[in-house]
Amino acid sequence: MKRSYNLAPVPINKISNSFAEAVSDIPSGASIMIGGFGGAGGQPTRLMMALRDLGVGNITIIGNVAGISKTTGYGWPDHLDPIDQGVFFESGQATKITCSFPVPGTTNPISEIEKAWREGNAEVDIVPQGTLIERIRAAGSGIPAFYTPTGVGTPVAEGKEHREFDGRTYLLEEALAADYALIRAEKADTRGNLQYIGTSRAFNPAMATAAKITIVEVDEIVEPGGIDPERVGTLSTYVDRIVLRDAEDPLP
Amino acid sequence: MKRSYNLAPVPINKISNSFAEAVSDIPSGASIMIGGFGGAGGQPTRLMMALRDLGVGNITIIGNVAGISKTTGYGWPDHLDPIDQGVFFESGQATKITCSFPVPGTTNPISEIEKAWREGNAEVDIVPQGTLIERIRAAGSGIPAFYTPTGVGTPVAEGKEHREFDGRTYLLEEALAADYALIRAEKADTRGNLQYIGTSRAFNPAMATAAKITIVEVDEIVEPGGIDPERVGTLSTYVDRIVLRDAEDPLP
Amino acid sequence: MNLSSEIMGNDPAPRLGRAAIAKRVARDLVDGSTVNLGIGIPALCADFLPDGIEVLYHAENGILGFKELSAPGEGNPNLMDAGGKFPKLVPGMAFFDSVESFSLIRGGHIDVTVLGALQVSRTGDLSNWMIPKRGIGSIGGAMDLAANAKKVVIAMEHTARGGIAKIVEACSFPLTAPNCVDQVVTDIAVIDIDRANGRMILRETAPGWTLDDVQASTGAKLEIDGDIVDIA
Amino acid sequence: MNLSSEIMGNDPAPRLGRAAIAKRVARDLVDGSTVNLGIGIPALCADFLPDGIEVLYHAENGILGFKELSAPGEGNPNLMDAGGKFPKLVPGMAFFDSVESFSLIRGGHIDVTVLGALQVSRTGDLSNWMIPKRGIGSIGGAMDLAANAKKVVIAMEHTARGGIAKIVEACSFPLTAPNCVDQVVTDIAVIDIDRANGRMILRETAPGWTLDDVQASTGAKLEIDGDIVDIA
Repeated sequence: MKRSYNLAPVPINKISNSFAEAVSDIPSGASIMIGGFGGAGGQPTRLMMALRDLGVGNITIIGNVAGISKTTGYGWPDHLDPIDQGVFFESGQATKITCSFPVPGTTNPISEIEKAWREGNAEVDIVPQGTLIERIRAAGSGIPAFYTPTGVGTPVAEGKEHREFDGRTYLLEEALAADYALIRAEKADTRGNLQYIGTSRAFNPAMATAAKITIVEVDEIVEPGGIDPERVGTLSTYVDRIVLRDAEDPLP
Repeated sequence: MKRSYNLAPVPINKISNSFAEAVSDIPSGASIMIGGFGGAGGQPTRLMMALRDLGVGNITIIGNVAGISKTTGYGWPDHLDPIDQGVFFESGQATKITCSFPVPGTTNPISEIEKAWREGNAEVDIVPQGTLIERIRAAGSGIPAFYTPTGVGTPVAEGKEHREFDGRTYLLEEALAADYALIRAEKADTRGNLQYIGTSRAFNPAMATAAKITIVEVDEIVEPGGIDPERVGTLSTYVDRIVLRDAEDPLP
Repeated sequence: MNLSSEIMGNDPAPRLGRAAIAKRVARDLVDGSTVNLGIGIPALCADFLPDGIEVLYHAENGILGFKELSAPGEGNPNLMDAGGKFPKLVPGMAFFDSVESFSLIRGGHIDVTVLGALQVSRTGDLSNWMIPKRGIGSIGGAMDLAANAKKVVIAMEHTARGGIAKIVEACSFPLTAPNCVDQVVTDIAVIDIDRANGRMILRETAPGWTLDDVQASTGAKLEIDGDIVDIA
Repeated sequence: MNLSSEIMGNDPAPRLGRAAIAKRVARDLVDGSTVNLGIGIPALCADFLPDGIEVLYHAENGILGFKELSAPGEGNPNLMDAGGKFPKLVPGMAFFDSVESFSLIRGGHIDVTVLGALQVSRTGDLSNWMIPKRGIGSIGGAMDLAANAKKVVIAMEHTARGGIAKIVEACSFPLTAPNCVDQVVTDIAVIDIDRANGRMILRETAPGWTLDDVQASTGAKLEIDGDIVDIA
């Protein structure tokens, strides 16, 4: 039987008054996708700060790169302060992360996430980047599982179903959904259509489709028609809440 | 072992002088994707005419809608002549089609494709539209197979692997590739980056990724930079040949 | 006029027209929802949206948020819906490709789809793509929509030509999806389907029609749960 | 200077610098190809593209066709590559999301990827993401690239700190992908790998180095097939 329906009216006004309000219902134990790639651009930095300030614990983070920006400055122009998912390990809120790039090449200094892992306070699930994004995309697209060539013959393959198609071996990988997605876009219209810019797309559009509640942080909100229909990167159907950044915000 | 490589230089000039030249190496027995949706917009009508004129036989067509435009006028404004994949059945070139919508609701008049099927001259493989596009996308994305809920409990499920994930039953569907993709875009730059317009995207972007040779019919060719990097719908890597339509061409 | 009524000769009152069926379906559409309308009577729903209700119409070929159609013959070939009609460009629209379009459908993000049917069974099985004696039919997006939309509404005439029941105990035609239909709106009745328990519950009838009248044109057992009201 | 040479004390001639390794790799890049460069020595290849050769550089975070980098500190946060550097906007570039980026990789559409390595085995197994004693490492895009690019080139120093061989009979570190490396370019040698037969063929050496010299720094058997020439 297909999923049941609950057709409560969708709020026509999806705009939240503050970052704190937008994340206020996130409970302890939630799984939370955090968009972007790593480094500056495309990260919902204000939503991340609001989640940290909310203080809920036992959360699972899903994101690409974690714990390396603050340690190495990776991908941040000199004038910007690095922020990454390491903050949730520093605060003790996160107990697990699923990501592709949890630590920098060096161990000096050690990142917050590696520290938490070494102390047994955090589970770190390391997934090839292409498998991670495809699993997220699958969750949003109604695909419960797919086969991929990536990871065969490596530790990633352990415990996974192997299957041959046309003479090549593949792994079965399952969809990865979350309770919340915190994402970043350049612009939203009031319905929730989103426009992205440059390389700040990354994990954002797929995450928007894969969470029960998608919250987006934007630099601009426009009326319907303020985004070229050819440039809509995420459909309004996927977006639940929109929060506008302050134009003077020093955070990237 | 991963696929082997053959790094012959990619032609820097991908522009063909004519539609006939662009399709001239398509052999008998080839599998050929034809882009668009059905109806006007996004169909490579001149490439289709060139393939018909080339006359090669025993071809397999992969496309969404087939054989209904000419019969019903489906999706064609009054001033345009309907064209569809039925032409390859009328000409006797096609012996098989994989599509989602091969016939109109009525049998009066009967379409060329239904006629060929009734006479035993053509195999018609009817696939749910979402499964068809996802199989094409999978072929271009290195995914040999995936599970989908669509088609369970219907004739489409016959002979296919069934599997349960999280209490729901799914079907295993395999990637669908082709020898050639004939597609349509609004604009190409000389490298082969493509820009689409409106609803003329449809099956074109996915097909561009899933064929050994992708040939695109465009209304305009520009220098690199003539397409906004935010608007590139198909990356140049996927495009092998570009043919420019005549601005006065009466075909849609 | 519906042919079946003439043949069966037992209609107690007029059947509703196609527009009235569409209007009844449209009445239940929820503000802000994403809706896909099939070809035929379903497509007419767009004309009867209640005042103050904003719905995002989706079409499989890659468009969301369209509203009115262009005047006949004036359609832009690059702005088509999945039924071969030509919408107008309106603010807030979005274009995308078929991959994204069916991710939206398969992923369960369509709130309501309204489809036509050849047969609907008591348990919510739907047949709407092939008549067996023809041997060939078109699936299009129907299987994806029927299997994955949050709510599946069937809008159709209650009986087929010759008075043959379309609402049946079990479908004899090839299925589009099993156990998927939530509601059937016809020219004489509104029926909810309790998919979990395989029960059909008659909620509304055309004015002048009773449960027995509707049951006589229906091939599956109809149950009652509360009052039956007139379709309005 | 390479530490290993000091410890082993048997270098017959200077080893090449990082730039020279990158230059040698860049020499083989083919006009019009799509190329992904890893972090470190691989990233330097972009500076040594032969005249007249146009290559489309791809980065995993969703950019194709970039060329030079912005001046230090002047990067646009919305125009980053996967190594955390900031390219300039140039004509013909394209932006896309991670789904599309890895479709390009996984689908086998990357012509060449140049990666670093911790270990490469005789059969072309690659280890480049985790040192076992640390117990944690970063996979990033490396597994997708190594398993699916048409050609995988490793650009690295021939030996690790202390003169420990990085080219080995079998990798002792966790694999990135088995049987994937086509060529290894180091500071003393260019080695082709016949993946189908599990053979390493020495093609070129740093000036002043012989087969025996290179073999002494290599943990896998090197074969010869034709002349060995100087790396140029």
